[in-house]
Amino acid sequence: MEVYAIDLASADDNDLLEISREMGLNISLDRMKYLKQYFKNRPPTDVELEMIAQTWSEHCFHNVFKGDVVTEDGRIITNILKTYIMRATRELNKEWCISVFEDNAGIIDFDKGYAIAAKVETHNHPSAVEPFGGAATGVGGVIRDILGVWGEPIALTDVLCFGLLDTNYEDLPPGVKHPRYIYRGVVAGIGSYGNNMGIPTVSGAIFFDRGYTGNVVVYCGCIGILPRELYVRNTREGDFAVLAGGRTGRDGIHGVTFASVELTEEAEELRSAVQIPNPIVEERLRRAILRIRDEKLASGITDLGGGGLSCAAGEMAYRSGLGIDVDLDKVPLKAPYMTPWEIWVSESQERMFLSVPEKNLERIMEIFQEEEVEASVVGRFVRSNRVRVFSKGRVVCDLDLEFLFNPPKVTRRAKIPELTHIEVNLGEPRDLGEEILKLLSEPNIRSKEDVIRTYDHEVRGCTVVKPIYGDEAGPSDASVIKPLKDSWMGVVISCGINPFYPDPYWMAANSIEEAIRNNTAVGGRRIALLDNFVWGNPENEENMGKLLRAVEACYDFSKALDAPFISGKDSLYNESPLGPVRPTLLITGVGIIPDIRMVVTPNLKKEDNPIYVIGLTREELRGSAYLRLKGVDGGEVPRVDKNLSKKIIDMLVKAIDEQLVLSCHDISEGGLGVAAAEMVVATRGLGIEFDVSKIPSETRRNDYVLFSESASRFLVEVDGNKSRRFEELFSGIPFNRIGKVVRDIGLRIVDSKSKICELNSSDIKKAWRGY
Amino acid sequence: MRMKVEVRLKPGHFDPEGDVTAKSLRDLGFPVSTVKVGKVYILEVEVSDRKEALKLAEDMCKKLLANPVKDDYSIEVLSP
Amino acid sequence: MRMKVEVRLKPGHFDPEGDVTAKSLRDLGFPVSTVKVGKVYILEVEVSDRKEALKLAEDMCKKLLANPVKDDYSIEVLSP
Amino acid sequence: MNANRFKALVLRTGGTNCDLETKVALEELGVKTEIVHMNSVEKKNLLEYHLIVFPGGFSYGDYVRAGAVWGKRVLAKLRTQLEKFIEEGRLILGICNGFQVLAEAGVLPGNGVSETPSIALANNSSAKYECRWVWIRVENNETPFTTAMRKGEVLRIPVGHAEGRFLTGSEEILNELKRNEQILFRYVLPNGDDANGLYPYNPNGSTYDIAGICSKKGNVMGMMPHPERAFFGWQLPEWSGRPPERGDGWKIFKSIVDYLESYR
Ligand SMILES: Nc1ncnc2c1ncn2[C@@H]1O[C@H](COP(=O)(O)OP(=O)(O)O)[C@@H](O)[C@H]1O
Ligand SMILES: [Mg+2]
Repeated sequence: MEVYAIDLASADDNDLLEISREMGLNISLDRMKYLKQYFKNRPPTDVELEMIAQTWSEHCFHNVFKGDVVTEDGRIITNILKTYIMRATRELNKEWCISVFEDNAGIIDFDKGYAIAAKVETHNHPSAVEPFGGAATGVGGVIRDILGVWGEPIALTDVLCFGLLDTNYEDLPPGVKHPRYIYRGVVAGIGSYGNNMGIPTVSGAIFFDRGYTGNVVVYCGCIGILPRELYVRNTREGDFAVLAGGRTGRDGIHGVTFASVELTEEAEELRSAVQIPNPIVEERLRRAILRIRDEKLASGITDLGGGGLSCAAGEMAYRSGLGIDVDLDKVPLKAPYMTPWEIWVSESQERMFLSVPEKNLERIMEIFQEEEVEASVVGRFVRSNRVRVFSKGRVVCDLDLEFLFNPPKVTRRAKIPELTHIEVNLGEPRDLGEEILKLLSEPNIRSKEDVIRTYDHEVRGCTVVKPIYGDEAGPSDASVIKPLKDSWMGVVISCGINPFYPDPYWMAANSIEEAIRNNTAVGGRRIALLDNFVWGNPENEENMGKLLRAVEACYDFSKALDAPFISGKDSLYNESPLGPVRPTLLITGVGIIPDIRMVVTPNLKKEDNPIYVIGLTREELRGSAYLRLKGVDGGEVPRVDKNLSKKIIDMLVKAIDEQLVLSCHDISEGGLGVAAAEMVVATRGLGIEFDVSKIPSETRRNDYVLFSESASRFLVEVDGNKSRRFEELFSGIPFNRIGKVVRDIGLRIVDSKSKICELNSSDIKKAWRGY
Repeated sequence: MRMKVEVRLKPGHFDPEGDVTAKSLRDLGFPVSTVKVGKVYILEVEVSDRKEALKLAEDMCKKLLANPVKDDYSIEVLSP
Repeated sequence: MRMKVEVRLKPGHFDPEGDVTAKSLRDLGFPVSTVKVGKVYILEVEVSDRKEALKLAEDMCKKLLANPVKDDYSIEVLSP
Repeated sequence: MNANRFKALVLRTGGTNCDLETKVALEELGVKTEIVHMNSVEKKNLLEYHLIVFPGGFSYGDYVRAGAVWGKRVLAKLRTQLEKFIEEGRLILGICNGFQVLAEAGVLPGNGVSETPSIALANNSSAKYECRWVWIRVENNETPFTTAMRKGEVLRIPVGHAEGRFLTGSEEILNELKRNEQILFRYVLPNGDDANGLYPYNPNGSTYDIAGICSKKGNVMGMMPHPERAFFGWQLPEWSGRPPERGDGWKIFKSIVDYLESYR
């Protein structure tokens, strides 16, 4: 039997590094030395070392977030996850937060005894190497995170960042695949998995930028629902450990350690680290798991993701205060001749791990059989704090869980980069209408309909506000689903992401506010947030400095905007021969709307209704779509005014509840000019006329007024009979009536009396939709 | 008897899977103009007569492996 | 050059699609013991050298058509 | 009116994923609905039910071909019962993957069951999965599935499939479908005019814009669009102010219930 003892005791530093490299452990020298010390009396087996490597990987343990950060001025911050993100949640102390940062997904209260679970993951490395399989298993994995808290998956989200599709082949270093290849594969992979599972993909975003050529970014999210009382986590001594779902194979070995490796030419060889998707297996698994939930048969559950069986078994035992014995001979395999360590750490997909009280075992196996899911008792929870693994009757791994889950802390240095001020030198264009059309057809702004329609967003019959709105296929700010038959309450799903703002603090602040703004625009409130960081190597002090600034903003704005974080994830070490990934933070917002019949949509409703802009426009164009279009970098990044933002959001919710607001769109990428045009896209036969001089603004250059990306702003159509009440609500807040809904014109913009531009609807639609 | 059945779209039917594969190969830099995709089934059939086996395979194609409206198929005996 | 690539699961690998197909054939009364499913690709490659074409096809398998963890493949030149 | 007397069987198998919303629609109209897995269907007496639904999804992972494996399983397990069921004029509805199943089982477009399919639902000509709301026109309102509509009425219902291009094995089969008035729904332009294959109104390239057909006797129907996703008004893609009470998919389920009422 192929189990090897690894001699650490006599290894010098070079040998230690060589062992780590050779075995693909990706463990640092410091930690190898620590292991050498720990195993001074006996050599560890390969199974043990592999388990340690998985458990201590950045992916599984979040070493950087949980470690120490030392700043240039000597501040030491311990555990930035706790210090910033979790602290905001703790201080906000919402009674509707049921489980946060603990389990596989965050859980918040919903209606009629039900709770909503939410989780967002990244799957960047696998998608770079094997786009279809990488993205598909990203979806599969996050669905299992929801099943792993007993949730029924009801909606999916995906946010994708690619290199430019027209990149020259000559510009690609070896090992980096063409963005078009990656794009096609990733989109197909996401669609395929969600469609096959019958879970609607309702929300997302797509970006294209050079900063993603070497490092594609793939975020996959899942929302689920569960009866509160069925959220069971009560694993006891003597419970059986049941492994169910797909068989274990050689795919996805070293996925988590690979997740922190730079993507170079050799990464090609790493296709084997990417799991192979099979959604049909997960579909059956879902059915079985939900039946087991409803019959209350299991005492605990977790998914198999990073680190495979080794992490699932270890974590479940550890968090239950128990130990576990696992017999690898009981694991159903799909590939021949697997060695014990391969079985133990394989990340083959579509597997779940359950703890089952003896008296329910028979019934559970019966359900698995009825649903055609393979399941096997692979072990038992025991009163010890060790994980013991058997193969062919021999102990091949015997580790103390306390040791395993308390790796030596990592310390990172942070250098906060100064953003140098750059003066913008840009002539004012003559034809602003032209600029609006150009922006509308810009790849990051224009419609993603051709992708969205390849995702089923209607399956389950619960999608109220779809990702593309109405027959005109206009943009939606957020998607709304109605999960319960007997409740009108809806879940509102939105996202915020601003990777182009070069200041990490304000980038994060804007992303948080945008997620909330998008949610509010359709009528969402009581918003919970998820943070997902995609960053370059944190051992680089500037990368770490940027990360620190971003998490600081997370605390500040979560707190100020009264929206707690409930879950998240970080993916660091996104490096390629083209350098680090563009630092990217995705904020997902999960809100509720008490009655889905009250949703507000972006399409214009009635001629002559007044159009208002809420919020203050400043000269904040750095990183804006407009300046990027012009190839200019400079000026100020948008800053979020906490107090103003909070007031505006609260008032807008009030105005929506009083039914004053007939249509609404948040102002973000491309500024007010693009937002107004997008409302026209969503509408048949009506358009907008407005006066730039009426926009509350700190700049008077018309192109800046139209294209600045200042935060906290909305465009709103108000019921003509209720405008007095509306104005009353917003008194004290910068806002103004800037125009009205008109017939037969797309967009007419004037400056006091003189006309600036006039665009007809079909040109606007053609620019944004491509037809 | 071991048999091999190949099922492919009839000529003239477009083959989206083939098209997507061709595009992906081109994106990877391969000089590929078209790709057609089909399925191969390697079947262990429990009869010893070659003729009977061929007939059976033919029948399997008609009843399950191919849809005559859109698919062509070919059958081959691999080994007795 | 027209080439044919066949991609199949490596021996010993679990083949759910083959198993379902076999079961379905047996349901229909066919004496089939096992089925293995694979894919065939008919590729038009724009090179005229046979050797080069074979090398390209090999490369396509490694990069896209086959998954090294589980698939075997075979390559054939159909016509120049 | 009390539809409670009626019982519907919604079948499922691994990969089926539209069974729940189909049940919701039927129950909303008072039909007692059971979802049963193919693995336990043998324990059931089909003749206890008035309606069998094959819902949408990716049965058996679309192995071999969409709908093929399930179609053959149905034949292998239920053939005699099913023939009786159809013979008695009870109703069978196949939606999306369910339509593919009925086609592959040879239950459509014939009268009874045939071993080799004479129609196919092939890959969409767009070469993509298509999730969109389409307009379909009622071509025959004298079947159990269409009585609650006017002939020529245009319905809005979404599709969601990658393989929905309706094909017949021959021109003759198509002509026969026309002659027998077996074509129930055709994709049309928003104003009700023929789509003539125009994408995206005809979302998949179906021959003669066919979206749904019934058997010769009219009691078996298959359609690619999903009526259960257009049942409630709030499911519609666009509404201003309050959503309407119902969507057009409701009319299909209502027709079924009306028919059962009048038939019994
Ligand atoms: N950067 C982060 N921000 C917020 N929450 C985090 C972060 N990293 C991890 N978490 C939370 O910790 C919990 C456990 O995370 P993790 O072990 O990564 O989950 P999983 O293995 O299921 O993906 C999750 O609920 C997640 O929300
Ligand atoms: Mg997990």
